[in-house]
Amino acid sequence: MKRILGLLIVAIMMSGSGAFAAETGPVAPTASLGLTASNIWMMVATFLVFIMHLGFASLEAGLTRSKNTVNILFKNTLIPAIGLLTYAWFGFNLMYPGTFNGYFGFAGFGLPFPTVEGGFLDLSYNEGYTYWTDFLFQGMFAATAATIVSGAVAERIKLSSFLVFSTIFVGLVYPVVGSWKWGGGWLDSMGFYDFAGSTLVHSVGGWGALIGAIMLGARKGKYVDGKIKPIPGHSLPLATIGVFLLWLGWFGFNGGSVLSADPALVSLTLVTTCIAAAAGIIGAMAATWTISKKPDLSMVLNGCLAGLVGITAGADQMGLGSAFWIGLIAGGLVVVSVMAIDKLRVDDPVGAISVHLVCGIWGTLAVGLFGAMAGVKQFTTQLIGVGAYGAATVVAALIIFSLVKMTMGLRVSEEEEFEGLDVGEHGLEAYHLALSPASKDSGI
Amino acid sequence: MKRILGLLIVAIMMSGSGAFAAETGPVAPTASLGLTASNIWMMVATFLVFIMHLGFASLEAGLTRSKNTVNILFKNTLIPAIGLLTYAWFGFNLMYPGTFNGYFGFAGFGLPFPTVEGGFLDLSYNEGYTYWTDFLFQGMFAATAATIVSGAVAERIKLSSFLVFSTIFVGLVYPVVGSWKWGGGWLDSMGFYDFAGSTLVHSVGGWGALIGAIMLGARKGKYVDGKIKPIPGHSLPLATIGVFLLWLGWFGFNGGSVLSADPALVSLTLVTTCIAAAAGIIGAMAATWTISKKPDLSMVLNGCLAGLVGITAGADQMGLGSAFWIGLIAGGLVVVSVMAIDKLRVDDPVGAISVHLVCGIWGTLAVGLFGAMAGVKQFTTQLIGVGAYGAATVVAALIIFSLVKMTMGLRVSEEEEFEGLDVGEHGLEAYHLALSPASKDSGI
Amino acid sequence: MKRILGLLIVAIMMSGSGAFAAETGPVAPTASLGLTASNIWMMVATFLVFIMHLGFASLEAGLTRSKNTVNILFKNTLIPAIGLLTYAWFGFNLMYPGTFNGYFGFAGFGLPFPTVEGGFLDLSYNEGYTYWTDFLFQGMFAATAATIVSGAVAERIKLSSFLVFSTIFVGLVYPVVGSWKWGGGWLDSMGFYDFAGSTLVHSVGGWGALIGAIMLGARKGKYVDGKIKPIPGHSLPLATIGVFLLWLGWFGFNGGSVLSADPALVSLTLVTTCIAAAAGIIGAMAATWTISKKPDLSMVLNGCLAGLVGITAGADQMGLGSAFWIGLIAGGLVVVSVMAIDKLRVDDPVGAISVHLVCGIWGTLAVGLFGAMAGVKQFTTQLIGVGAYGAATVVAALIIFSLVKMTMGLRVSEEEEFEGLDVGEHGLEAYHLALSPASKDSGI
Amino acid sequence: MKMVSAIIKHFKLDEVRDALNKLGVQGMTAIEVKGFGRQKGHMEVYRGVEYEVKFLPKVKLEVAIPEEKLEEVLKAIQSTAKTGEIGDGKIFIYNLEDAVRIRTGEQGEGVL
Amino acid sequence: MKMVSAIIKHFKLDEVRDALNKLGVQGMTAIEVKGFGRQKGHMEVYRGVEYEVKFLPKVKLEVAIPEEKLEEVLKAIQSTAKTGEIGDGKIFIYNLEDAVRIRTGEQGEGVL
Amino acid sequence: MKMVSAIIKHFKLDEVRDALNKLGVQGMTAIEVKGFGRQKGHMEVYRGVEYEVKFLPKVKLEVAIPEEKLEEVLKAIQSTAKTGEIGDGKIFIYNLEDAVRIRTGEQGEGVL
Ligand SMILES: Nc1ncnc2c1ncn2[C@@H]1O[C@H](COP(=O)(O)OP(=O)(O)O)[C@@H](O)[C@H]1O
Ligand SMILES: Nc1ncnc2c1ncn2[C@@H]1O[C@H](COP(=O)(O)OP(=O)(O)O)[C@@H](O)[C@H]1O
Ligand SMILES: Nc1ncnc2c1ncn2[C@@H]1O[C@H](COP(=O)(O)OP(=O)(O)O)[C@@H](O)[C@H]1O
Repeated sequence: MKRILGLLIVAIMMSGSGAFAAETGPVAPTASLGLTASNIWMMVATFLVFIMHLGFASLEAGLTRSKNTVNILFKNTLIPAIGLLTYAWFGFNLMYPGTFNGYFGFAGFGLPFPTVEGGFLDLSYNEGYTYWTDFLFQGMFAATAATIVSGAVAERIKLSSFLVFSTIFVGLVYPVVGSWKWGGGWLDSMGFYDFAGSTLVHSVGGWGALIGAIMLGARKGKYVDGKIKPIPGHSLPLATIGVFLLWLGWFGFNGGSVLSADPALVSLTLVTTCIAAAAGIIGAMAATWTISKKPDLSMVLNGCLAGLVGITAGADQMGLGSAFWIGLIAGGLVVVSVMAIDKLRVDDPVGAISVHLVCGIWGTLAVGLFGAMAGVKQFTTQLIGVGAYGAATVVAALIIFSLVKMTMGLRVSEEEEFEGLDVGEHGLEAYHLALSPASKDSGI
Repeated sequence: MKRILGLLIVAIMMSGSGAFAAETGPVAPTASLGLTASNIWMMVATFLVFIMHLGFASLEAGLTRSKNTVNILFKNTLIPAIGLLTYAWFGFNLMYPGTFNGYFGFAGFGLPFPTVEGGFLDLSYNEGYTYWTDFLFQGMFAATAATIVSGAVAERIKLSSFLVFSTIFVGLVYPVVGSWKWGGGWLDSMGFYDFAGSTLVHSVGGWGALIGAIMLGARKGKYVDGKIKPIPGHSLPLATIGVFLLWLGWFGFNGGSVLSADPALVSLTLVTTCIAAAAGIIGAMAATWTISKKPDLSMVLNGCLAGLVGITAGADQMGLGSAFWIGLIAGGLVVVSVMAIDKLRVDDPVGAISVHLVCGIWGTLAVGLFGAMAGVKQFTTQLIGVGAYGAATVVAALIIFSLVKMTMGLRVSEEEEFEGLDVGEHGLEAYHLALSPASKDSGI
Repeated sequence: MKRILGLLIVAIMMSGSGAFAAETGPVAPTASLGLTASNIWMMVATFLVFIMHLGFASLEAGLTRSKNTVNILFKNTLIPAIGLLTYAWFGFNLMYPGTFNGYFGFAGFGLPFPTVEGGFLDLSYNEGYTYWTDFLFQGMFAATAATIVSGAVAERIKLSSFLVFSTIFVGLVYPVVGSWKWGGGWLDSMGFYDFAGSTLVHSVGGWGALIGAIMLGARKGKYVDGKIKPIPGHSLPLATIGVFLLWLGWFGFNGGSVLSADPALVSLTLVTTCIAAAAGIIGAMAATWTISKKPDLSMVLNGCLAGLVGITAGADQMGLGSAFWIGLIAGGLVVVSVMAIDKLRVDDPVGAISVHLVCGIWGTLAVGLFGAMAGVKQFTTQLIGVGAYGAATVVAALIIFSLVKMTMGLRVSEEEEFEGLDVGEHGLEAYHLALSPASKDSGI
Repeated sequence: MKMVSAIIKHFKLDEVRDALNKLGVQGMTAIEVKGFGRQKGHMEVYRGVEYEVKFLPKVKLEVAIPEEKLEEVLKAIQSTAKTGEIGDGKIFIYNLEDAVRIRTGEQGEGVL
Repeated sequence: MKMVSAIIKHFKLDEVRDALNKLGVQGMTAIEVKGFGRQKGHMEVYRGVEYEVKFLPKVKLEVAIPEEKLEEVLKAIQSTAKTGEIGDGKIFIYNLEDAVRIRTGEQGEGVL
Repeated sequence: MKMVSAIIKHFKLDEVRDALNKLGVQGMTAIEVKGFGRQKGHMEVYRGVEYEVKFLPKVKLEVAIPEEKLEEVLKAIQSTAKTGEIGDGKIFIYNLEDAVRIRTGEQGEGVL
């Protein structure tokens, strides 16, 4: 690990000025009011997407065991760092290469230091945001794809292996396949629609999660003698904080994807997003209450996210009715999917595959079924997009995980798994709580 | 419960397109800069009000026992979902019915799909926000009223009964009484003033909380042999997170209630809000330190909220001095009130009645005592408003709670209460923490 | 304590209207679009700086023992209250006295009630924000300086002594030394540069932290028989939440320091801020992994903050490459510094001195080494600034702490320290968790 | 000397302690435990999978007493901790060979 | 009557419990403990300082049984809790003078 | 064999453990408990209501030893755990009938 890290750092050093390019100091204020307003909106959206990383960290930590909590928090702290740095170094220029062949393009290492004269920071770059805002908003997005994988492989993957996988996944895979649509590539030309990333972010992350979970195998003790043994998460308050922060973040994730502060479009997007989240909660509650006889909070939390992932592809194309149905179905779907994936003996501690992959696909297809773009032709195109992203990401994830497995190994030792990754990988425990007065009505 | 849920869902289905209305796809960008800027502000305010739901969830969970934590988180996750959906379906049109008799009006089920041509999404709807932003901001508000009740009835109310109560309370009671003032009804005509809802939101929620707490009776073990036995909350860090998030949310709650981004008015409102919160903290600290000899964190947290609730009715009418006094008095008041309500054997685990009802009334009356509107006439009008909302909400809450009690029962069994609602209602526990190294200086 | 509190309150009362000045009721809407937009941005920045207080509360509580958690949360709740009220009463007018001798000036007690006619609330005050927004943004800043001290003196300082110290430190010391640069004083004239407060906020807080930690001495059990005994924090999830919230807050801390919504400048600032935070994480990870063989999450969290503190002085003067190097070095520096300070037997439970003082100095000097202002002359000026702030703050902190020590005592009794300040100072414990099912794979 | 170890329900702890105090018992130690006996645990559901939580939370109360108090102590615990339902708990009695008060170093029955 | 107190690894608890249930043992009590024996703890690092965590988490299982079951109970615990590595734990056997079922007040072996 | 069960203050644990190690004691088990004796708890306040927290946190240290070590072990614990103030704790001594090492199945004094 250290060697790889070293290489990374040296590489960054060598590309020094090259990587991050010429600096000419601060720029003079520019003054277009429309740009100013829209840019404020895009910055706010960026903050909201940023806070999703805390959302993921909290959710994943909450739904896993306390002996692996430091490890999860560590990974989720590293991911935005890795995501932003690789995106600055090459990811942004892979994803938005300018005119290219539609499949792969690269605008070179490092970001230019944009100048007003160069037209990067005023209206000539864009009416909605400056070059820097563009980069930061997109960079925050990029990092979320890797975070999704983190949850599914939790409690058993080696820290260094995960960091290497994530660096490649977020640095190369995500931007290249992303360029096919958002970079103006072949799927964009074909009419594929994915407003804010049901497929480009969530399914891509979800496919990585699926491959990771399969290649790692289940956590010890999860499937014993043919029976599924639940491994409850260690803190549902933490998980709940995570989901509320993710919903909050989605205001920026979807609302920012309008790429301007256009009042009508942004506010519509926010409303469909919230209606779908609310419907996802209701859908999951109905499903879990019916199936399990008791309403499972962890499922309802997944249901909220399911609704959000579901609406993401078409958040700007739906009315309230459509948003409601998309969310409600996503909420039900996620419950069934979590149970089905468990039956298939794929161990996904936090439900990442169900939330991001299954509902990501559902949301992408829903663009062809509901709202303004509904139609057979669009549905077919959506199917093609789903398939193309699935194929590409699965292949990429298989290759990266296999290489990592061969060179550094993927999984911690059985002993470390029992003892917990916190002690094994970090030599540090997450909690040091003295036994305190009980909360079972006793006077102790 | 399931039956009721079923009915709800079927009802929504039937009113399908009717409910959420015609969809004509995304709208073309509109372009008024003033609207764009103000709409950004109102969207930000909406996010802030949204995050109050996480604030309430954290605060209520933190101040109750860990055996009921899942239940509280569940309720607080459901409330925004129920709130938004009922508000979309009929609440918004009950609260803002257009021209009406001043007491009750209804603009029909479902929201129209507004169009630019129809004048909903540009300046002809409003200078401050679009139709969608309006709905979402108001919808987030609506849900907070139900959340207030949740805290006071915690640790003993049946989940299904609470969900039915909340649905009716937030779907019908809140919008109808709300229309009397914000919908332009009879109290508005009379000159009653409630800027952001000391009465319309907080007292309304607080009255519901009072009736609920009385009808349910105290938690087992709270009042034993004529003595008050404290039942400490299980996590003060969680409670503190909750209060900071609520203060954060209040920037949107009060700041957004300006209904535009007018720099002078919004920034004054934010300053009075913060000064009152700060003074509430000081007031509660002084009171608890004096009365109990030790400064109680849970009281100081309540004091912060007390200051915020207190300033809410007149946040745009006060100078800094007035804001300070309103907050300071609210902070002292909440401490005295918590103790007094406990002496009356009304068991309110989180202090919701003291914070929202008592300080809501205080804040509403303070409009007649401090600031720009101070005067005998205004004070009288404020009193009438307080009385009208009190009477109406008490009657409504009594009816709903009684009906629920008769049909489904209100309270869990004694056994379930001992064991905890988490296991009883959800079959799930909030924490799975191994005993970990102590934090009492020992080497274990 | 009570007496001091009483005095404070009486004093505030006496200065009643004087303190908070004339009130003339709400002001009429003003209508400059540029001001409206910029003011929205500054308000958002204010919210973000506000949420840093929750970040500090969480981080400090997480990195200390659970027997002192209530105490830490209490202090961190009081600090913004004290900060805002003293700033309103005199701090703001000390820091921005208008034309003055460059060393000390005072514009009088209390804030005027600004009017549009007076030119406070429209473009004649400022193009970027109203008078109120200005006050609130600056007030939120002020309070952070005291919070920094809180972490370093945690787990042993008397509550009342800390509150008195903080009131004076944030009310007098911070604004007076702040006026030397941001108030247009002598260091400003000299060309000293500190964009958002690496020195003015972080080093000032850090010097206070250093003096406090030295004067208090180490926690019992920290240095025993010549050996350092680690005292692990009680909740790393809480600490992680804290750091993410602080990063979030820094968007406002640095982004708001542009003092307008200028798209180019603000977005550049946000990007350098994020790149430095990311690089700080990587730098700390590399350092801790190399030195300790295991990657320590608490160090990586400190590394993120180190990067943020480091970039703060020159966030608007750097390109991406410079931001990266400043952050990376800060991340490494903080790890080394934490270990060195521990070797010097200065007990800083949360690493506040390393993060805020050491990296604050580093960031201030970096303005002379990197970016647009780099140069020997600037570097010398930066050194002078660092020295001046160091000397002034050290002297001030020494005087205040000594006076407090002589009059009220600084440190709790040994017994109270063992038992915990929560029980000792507050009579309240932070957690009441029943022993719950283990998370070590067992069926209990 | 005897060591009486009683496994009881949490909410009975206060009552039992008061009853023992009345008998002149001056000290005791409580420990959070999980157990089962005739009372068999309950089902929980997590993510669609039902499973049995076999161990239920109880408090174990340890009281060292002089032999002559044994009878009345047992009776006091049994009658106050009883609700009449399964899960009420059990009392175990051990022989205690000696006891030391750490503060003074005294030994024997006098330290209890 | 005997009280068997076994200190075992967490993840062995289920197996041990099942084995005991098969022998007709109808109740037991589990307690989270920390301990060390031949197994010596491990090093952790916090903020650059290495230190030894001496006590490792274990479960202590207390089972009251009639004397005649002692042999088979010991065997059952020993064989199921064993992994063969140090840290597997220890079993301690005490004499139990009496036992009371709180619900009914019954005493003696019958209550186990 | 004897089982020595010492209830001590948390911050004394390290010292006591070291003292016992020096005597050749090779294993022990620690349990977090709450208790009271002559030391009576303290008052806390919550939301304006004062109440007594009766049980204070302590550590219970269980050490199984061969009989011949009993005297010196008691002495070692008593002298290191002592601060001289009430609340220092108590030591209880039980007879231990047997001990088993799970890893090997060995029995008797040799396993301690
Ligand atoms: N044989 C036993 N050995 C150890 N502890 C036991 C035994 N039987 C019961 N217990 C403890 O006593 C508690 C109460 O047992 P319970 O099933 O309620 O007994 P009863 O059948 O008398 O109602 C259990 O939770 C367990 O902790
Ligand atoms: N002498 C002892 N007294 C009390 N408990 C002991 C003793 N020896 C071991 N233990 C307990 O047994 C556990 C297992 O000990 P371990 O070192 O694994 O034994 P072994 O040497 O047989 O592998 C320890 O963690 C401790 O809790
Ligand atoms: N009779 C007893 N039975 C069980 N445990 C006891 C008894 N007396 C004291 N203890 C335990 O010993 C601890 C220390 O008691 P303490 O009051 O400090 O004793 P002392 O009077 O010797 O100072 C108590 O907290 C309790 O856990």
